[in-house]
Amino acid sequence: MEDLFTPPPQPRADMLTVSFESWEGPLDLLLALARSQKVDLREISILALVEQYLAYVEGARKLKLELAADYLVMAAWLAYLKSSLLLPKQAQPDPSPDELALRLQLRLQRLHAMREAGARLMARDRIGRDVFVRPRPEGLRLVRKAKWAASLYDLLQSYGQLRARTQPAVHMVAARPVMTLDEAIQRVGTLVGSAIDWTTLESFLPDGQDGPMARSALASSFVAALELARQGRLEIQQDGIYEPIYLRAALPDQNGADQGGRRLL
Amino acid sequence: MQEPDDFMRAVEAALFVAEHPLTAAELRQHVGEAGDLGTALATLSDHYAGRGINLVERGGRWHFQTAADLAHILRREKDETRKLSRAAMETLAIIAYHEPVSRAEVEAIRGVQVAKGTLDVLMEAGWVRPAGRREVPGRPLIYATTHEFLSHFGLSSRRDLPGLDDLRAAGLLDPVDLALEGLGAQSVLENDEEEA
Amino acid sequence: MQEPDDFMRAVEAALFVAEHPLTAAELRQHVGEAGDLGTALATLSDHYAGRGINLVERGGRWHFQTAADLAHILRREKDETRKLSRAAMETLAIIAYHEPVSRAEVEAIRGVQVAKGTLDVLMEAGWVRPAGRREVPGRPLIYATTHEFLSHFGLSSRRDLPGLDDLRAAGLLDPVDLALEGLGAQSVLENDEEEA
Repeated sequence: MEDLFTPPPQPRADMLTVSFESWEGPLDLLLALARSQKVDLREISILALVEQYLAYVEGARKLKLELAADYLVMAAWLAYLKSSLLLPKQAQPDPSPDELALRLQLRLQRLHAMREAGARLMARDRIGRDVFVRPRPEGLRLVRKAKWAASLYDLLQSYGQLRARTQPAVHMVAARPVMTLDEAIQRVGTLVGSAIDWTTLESFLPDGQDGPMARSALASSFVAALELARQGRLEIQQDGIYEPIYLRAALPDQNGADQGGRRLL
Repeated sequence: MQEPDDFMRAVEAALFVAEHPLTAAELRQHVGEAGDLGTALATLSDHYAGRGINLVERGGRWHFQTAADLAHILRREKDETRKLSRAAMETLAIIAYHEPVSRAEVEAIRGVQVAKGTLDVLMEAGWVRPAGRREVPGRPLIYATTHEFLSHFGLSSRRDLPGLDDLRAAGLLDPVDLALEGLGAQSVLENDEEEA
Repeated sequence: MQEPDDFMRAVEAALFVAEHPLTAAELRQHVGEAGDLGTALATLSDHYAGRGINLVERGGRWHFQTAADLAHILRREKDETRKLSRAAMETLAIIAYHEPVSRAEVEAIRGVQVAKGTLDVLMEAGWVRPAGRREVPGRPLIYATTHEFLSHFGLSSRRDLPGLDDLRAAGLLDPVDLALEGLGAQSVLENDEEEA
């Protein structure tokens, strides 16, 4: 069967820059990986496929790509499938891993078949692209002509729009990524214990954050540092306006009071 | 019958899909310079002379038209089909989804008054009928859809109407502007031209 | 060449001016009961077979269209057809090959949710319609293709869907559960075991 579908870029282990947005979900990615085995889908090695998928997802996680939850769910399931497939036969749980693998293979075959069917449909001689009808036919005198034109689509669309218009709007406020003050106190309080020397405030921030989350973490960590200093658990130093802010753990003998003493105040 | 060559077939097809009668020069733009256009037009014109469609020349422009003696079969009536107004469409949809329903109830759902003419149009179209009175104070007239309604919209019963969840899933429950944005963002349609 | 009789000429002319593909019953309303409509349509269809215009039947409806091999002459820039998204293309194929089919069944095959706007676009194009409900718990709405779908893609009937027989014979139109039962518990993993 001729493959009329333009294949998506084939992922390779060294081609992990491929955006996950180009896949329509895990099954789509699995199908592309399966096709890269270049054998009939009935003969693909499910074990090899599972390993490819897991390597692909693992590579993406190393690069700290944001992965949609369903890719991770599929990865977890495939990892389970892989370990089951490698178990001795008698220890196999129910349903058997062979059946699960077969099921996955059947799903891939079905998706592939429909994808090719879609491509073959699109390649047919289509009205308006390959064959043409008269653009403005005069029309026939109709014996009984409905005077009003309205399609089912029009009807459903107007009901949908009506309901959308008349139903109370629900506004969802998207949760912004923030580091709360409590989290920051917890984090800075834990980390500063290991900082004997003066250490910049920035080095207490979590790695790999950017944008609003980074700003939130910086602001919260600064306030947390002030609070921890007030509690006597750390000291703050800054040489001048806009200069770096340094933190270090409070020395127990300083100010003649240890942490326990402070807590009593 | 002599089979037409490709040049003649091209002339025939170009005339068939033309929006207006074409001059020889306009035809040339479609079919190229390769063939003998005069001969092709003459041969086609002869070929169609005794048929239900004729190829005719008027003032140097060529077009197909139906044979004059068949006009009585094909004459088109003056009144064209009109699109239902939005108010009528919404009223019809409300009656279909909520029937039997009184005019006050339609107004309550739409949030605006229903003009007298709107229900008249729907009844004249044969899609809506009075279906008795509601036994409440004032005994308002209630309306329901007809079986012409079902057959016009290709429904076997009112139970075939998609429910709200189906409408939502199909993207039909979005407000107008949102729905348009959604279309743009997904670029499912690169071209809105309606095809026959 | 055999001259067409008046009945055949009327059929030819009616199809020429019709705004939509016509069923035999619709044609009858125009050309009367006098002639043998089936023969007239077959003769006309033969007559036009080698010409620049063809008479074709799609889903029981007849219309004239230009011959496919002339597309390069007739295609104009503005004729660019709507480009369907991959999601819409696959959804359309699944509906056509499995119809009638519910949204959940489409999703089971594609492995992702049917996005808002996908079914919407297919319905707006006139290719897909709601076709009642499945009598199972939840009574899901089911979808099927329309005769406009057949006309647009040049299919005489759904039986002409490309590869339909092969797909059916290979069991690829059966749900996974059904296919599993058919296969029994036979292992597909022999290859893997050898490799491992």
